[in-house]
Amino acid sequence: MNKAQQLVVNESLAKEFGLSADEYQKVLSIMRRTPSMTELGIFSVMWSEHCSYKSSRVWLKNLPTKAPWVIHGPGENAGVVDIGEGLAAVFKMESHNHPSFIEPYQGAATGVGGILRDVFTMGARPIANLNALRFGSPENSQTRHIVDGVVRGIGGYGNCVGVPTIGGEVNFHESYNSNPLVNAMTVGIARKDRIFLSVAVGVGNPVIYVGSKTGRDGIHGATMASAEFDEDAATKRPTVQVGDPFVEKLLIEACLELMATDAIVAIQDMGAAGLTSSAVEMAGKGGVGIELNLDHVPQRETQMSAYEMMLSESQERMLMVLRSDRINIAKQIFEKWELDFAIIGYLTDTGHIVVKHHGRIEADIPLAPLADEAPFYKRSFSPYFKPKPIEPLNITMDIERSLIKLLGCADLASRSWIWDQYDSTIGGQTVYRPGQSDAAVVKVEGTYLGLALTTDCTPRYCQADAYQGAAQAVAEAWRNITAVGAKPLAITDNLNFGNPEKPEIMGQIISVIEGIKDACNALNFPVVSGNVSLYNETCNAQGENISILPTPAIGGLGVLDNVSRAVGNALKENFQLVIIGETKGHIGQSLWLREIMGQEAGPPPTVDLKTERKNGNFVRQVINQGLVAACHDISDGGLLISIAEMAMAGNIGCTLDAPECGMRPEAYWFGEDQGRYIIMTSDSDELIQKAKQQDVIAKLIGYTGGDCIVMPSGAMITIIRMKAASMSFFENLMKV
Amino acid sequence: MKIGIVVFPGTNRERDVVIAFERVTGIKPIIIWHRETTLPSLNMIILPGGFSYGDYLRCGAMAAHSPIMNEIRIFAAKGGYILGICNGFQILTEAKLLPGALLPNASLRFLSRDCYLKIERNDTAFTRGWNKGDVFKTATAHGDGNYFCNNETLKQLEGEGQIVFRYSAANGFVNSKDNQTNPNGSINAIAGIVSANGRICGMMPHPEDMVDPLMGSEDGKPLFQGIMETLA
Amino acid sequence: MKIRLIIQLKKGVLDPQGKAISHALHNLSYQEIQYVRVGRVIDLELSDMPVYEAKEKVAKMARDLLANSVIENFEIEVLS
Amino acid sequence: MKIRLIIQLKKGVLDPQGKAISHALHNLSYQEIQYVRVGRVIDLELSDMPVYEAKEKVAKMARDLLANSVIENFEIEVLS
Ligand SMILES: Nc1ncnc2c1ncn2[C@@H]1O[C@H](COP(=O)(O)OP(=O)(O)O)[C@@H](O)[C@H]1O
Ligand SMILES: [Mg+2]
Repeated sequence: MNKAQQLVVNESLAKEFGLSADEYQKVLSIMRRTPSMTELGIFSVMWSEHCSYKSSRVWLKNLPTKAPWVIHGPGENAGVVDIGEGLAAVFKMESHNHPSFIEPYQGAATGVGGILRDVFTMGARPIANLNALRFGSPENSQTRHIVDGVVRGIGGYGNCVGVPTIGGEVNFHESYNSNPLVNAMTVGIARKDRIFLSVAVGVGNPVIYVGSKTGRDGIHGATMASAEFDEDAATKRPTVQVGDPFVEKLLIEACLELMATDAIVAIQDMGAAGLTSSAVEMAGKGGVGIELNLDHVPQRETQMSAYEMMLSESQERMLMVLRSDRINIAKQIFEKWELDFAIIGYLTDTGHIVVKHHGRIEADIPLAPLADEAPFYKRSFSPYFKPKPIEPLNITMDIERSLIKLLGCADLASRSWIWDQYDSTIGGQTVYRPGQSDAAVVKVEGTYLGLALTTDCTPRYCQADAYQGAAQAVAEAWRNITAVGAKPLAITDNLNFGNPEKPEIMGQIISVIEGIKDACNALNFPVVSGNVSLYNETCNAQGENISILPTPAIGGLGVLDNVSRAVGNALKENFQLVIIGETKGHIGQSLWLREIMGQEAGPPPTVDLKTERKNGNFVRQVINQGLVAACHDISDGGLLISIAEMAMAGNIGCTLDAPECGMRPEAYWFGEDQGRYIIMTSDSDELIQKAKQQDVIAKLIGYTGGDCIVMPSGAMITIIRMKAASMSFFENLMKV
Repeated sequence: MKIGIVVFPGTNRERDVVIAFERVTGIKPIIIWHRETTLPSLNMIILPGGFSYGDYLRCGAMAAHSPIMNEIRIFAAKGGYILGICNGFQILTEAKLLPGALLPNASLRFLSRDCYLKIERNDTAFTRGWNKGDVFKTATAHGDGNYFCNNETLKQLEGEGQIVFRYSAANGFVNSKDNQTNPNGSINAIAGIVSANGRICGMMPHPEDMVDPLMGSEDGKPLFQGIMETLA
Repeated sequence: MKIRLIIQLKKGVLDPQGKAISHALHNLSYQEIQYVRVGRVIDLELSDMPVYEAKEKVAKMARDLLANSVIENFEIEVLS
Repeated sequence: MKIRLIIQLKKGVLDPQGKAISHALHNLSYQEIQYVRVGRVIDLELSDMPVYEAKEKVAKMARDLLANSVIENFEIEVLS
């Protein structure tokens, strides 16, 4: 006998399933009877935060999602933009935070698997992966283990399926100690007239299951992802989902092969809430009904109940609706790829989802109210208090020593320990790999097009000022794409926050969305897909709730019409260095202030979106005119860090001019003013002339050459020394 | 000239090889599915990189037992040219078409990074595009590339000149103890070997991803040029 | 003193390796195979001590480091 | 019928994983560890047959596919 079947469905059970009393009342009024266990399960996952976005939905509506090049915005499995030559880029970012804390390797691996499926579901061949990671403090004893597992998991999955992992970002902060963030992004390419959607139509059409067999994996995973961890999370561990990248690779090839025929009517991966959400969403979108017979579902374990099968989150599974006269084509292809598949149901005209098992009806729910009456909340929120400006500092710090210390700090140190474990060259189209440019660049096979890809967010800015921080994240993504010479097209966003039932967290969410909105509008850089991850907080040993820093990770995509024009960030000998943008010396929330002065204080730098746009458009223009040999934006750590990164990337040094008088040296070298770039050119006169014409601030600041950075004081910092500092962080952290 | 590239479930670098071949030689290889039981007439067979069968059990082990391998053995026995890259190399050793085995990298981590290879011999079909002693840059991307064999085999490989590629520094210096220049810990810094008759070659790194200056290097081109000259 | 630690995936946890191997064995026409499960074995050589103490030590090592309690179980055997 | 196949690296084959584990155990101050060797265990469920036959079958599978004789040895245990 199954335990699940002995339980009595009532309000208190519903509560255990994560449904509030009001929500349960709603269920009763929709069903007009007490729901069965399976029905309750279906409601609870569909109405979970994870699937229904009940806390964020009303605010997400405000995000700009349109531009002439946007083919599909939010609402589909992934966003789709036109990149020219009849092709579309399909992309999305998704979180796998909680599973990655419970089992770092599998959590991260299955995160990659899930986002890959979202992309190839739409008919796109995945061509690049990125990953935005946030870990706990390096001093925390668990951090090393989590970093190790997450990085191995991302590499293990992506490398095996044969998709290059070419970019990402990493931060460390104690607020992520027991709640790391793993946000994975996939980008794929499809013909723009061959995009596949999940709208199921055609009453009588068969519903096909393909991929791994169903087990009791991650049951209640979707609701788990929406519930806070507490001290005994360790004991309540659900069955962990294990990824099988080999089967995923077979699924990709089989699905793409089938998509080249006319057999598929609708297709959807089984992600969170597995069979339930895929079936409900496909039928719901098509306005039809769906009947499933679970007896036919390929099963890995014996005696699974309907409830378990509907809620299982076994990985590497797809659901599709086929034209009934094309089943044989599908069969042949799945057999070739040795994948389990079965016809498990068909579309009906009832508008209900009906689930049968062992000859019994286990669920019968009207689809329209399940979707339309899904709860949403306009939760109360408290306004955000902006931090006070910091007091002027009157201490002089040694610039060279500060540089070395900063280069070795957790947020700036070389990430090569990570990206060395990710296959970044597979596909033979990778133009710029991690560390070689501001945005990774991949060529679109068979064309001259290039895609520029990046993920960005500076959580400490968002913590200090959620609105500014969010705008900054969008601006930095836009800037990184611009810095390689690409035209920024659109973003995907992954909003990671604490508990939305707390007014201050809700305040963060609202301000972040506002900031993203304004930046996207100003930069003409719409949101085409995204994901929200809430309840990222933990109860520490003292019983306090610790929320993560607000972390709206932005994944940006841009296009180059001629990929050979793309520039990297490595210095070469005998060029001039020009800084674009105004240096005011903003020190609040800077890494210099944190690492050298030990303060996390002040407001973050403000983003002047008009200037941002003006400067960026200028930079892109001169890159495309061939005037630029290398370019790097100035972000975390400020001007001198950017130059050091360029020097280390090219193994070439430079000689720098003195700052304008009047500015404190640390503010000049390490201030984090926005909207700035360093350009390496052989004709600074022409470049500066052009800048003047467009009212862009540009100034010659140095010359390249040699094997060290020569400061205006005459002090020399060798590249060898900088590299040693930059490499030391991960070496020490991960030392056995 | 006809080149066949064998695809197993989980193979993932076959497209890279096709692109490289076409780019360098103008010839488009054909793809052969692992369940084929006959081979068309071919001048060369390539086993590309990837994770055949997920690299579960041991890298290359299950692919080495695929139906197509019987045909490949026959092709090899007739003196046919075979090149195995990365997973292809692992498959060739598992199939005992090449001696030795590929163990997990000494660091126990997957390694995706550029490395340098030194040409030990340029009188093979695979290396004639280079001069002996040349050093070229290529990409590695593997978790199990740590070449191992017993002492006898090693003696034979060294004695008979069966080692064609060795990991080295950019200046050609070989030091098998240095984990920077011999990234996976291979015995005697072995990166690629040939069979006794010189016609079967296995190598871990990926010259096929280095044939276009746009991707950072054209250093891999001579491999394909040399093959082309041999087979033409 | 030699102790063997056998680490296996817990019941119900997907074993992609085992699945692929059983598939491969069937293709090699070993039809009698019904089920394959892949795990790790760690042989440890310890300095001499009473058997029960050694077993306890290894169990502790397994919990601390060697096995992943979220998805794996372990067994201990005394070899010599 | 359940058979366990234990596959270990041959003597003389470097075992970086074993080395890393023994290093990590020392760091966790398990000083009594002298030597660690890591291998693979494959549990096979076979249809019923005489024990000697099952053992022979599994030995053949090991030689064919499951172990690599260049680097590995194997042992067979009958579990049930
Ligand atoms: N998790 C990661 N995976 C792959 N590449 C990464 C990862 N984290 C950082 N990188 C790479 O390291 C480089 C520096 O990252 P970052 O400091 O975030 O750049 P920026 O500040 O210019 O946006 C980039 O090339 C980035 O793609
Ligand atoms: Mg960044």
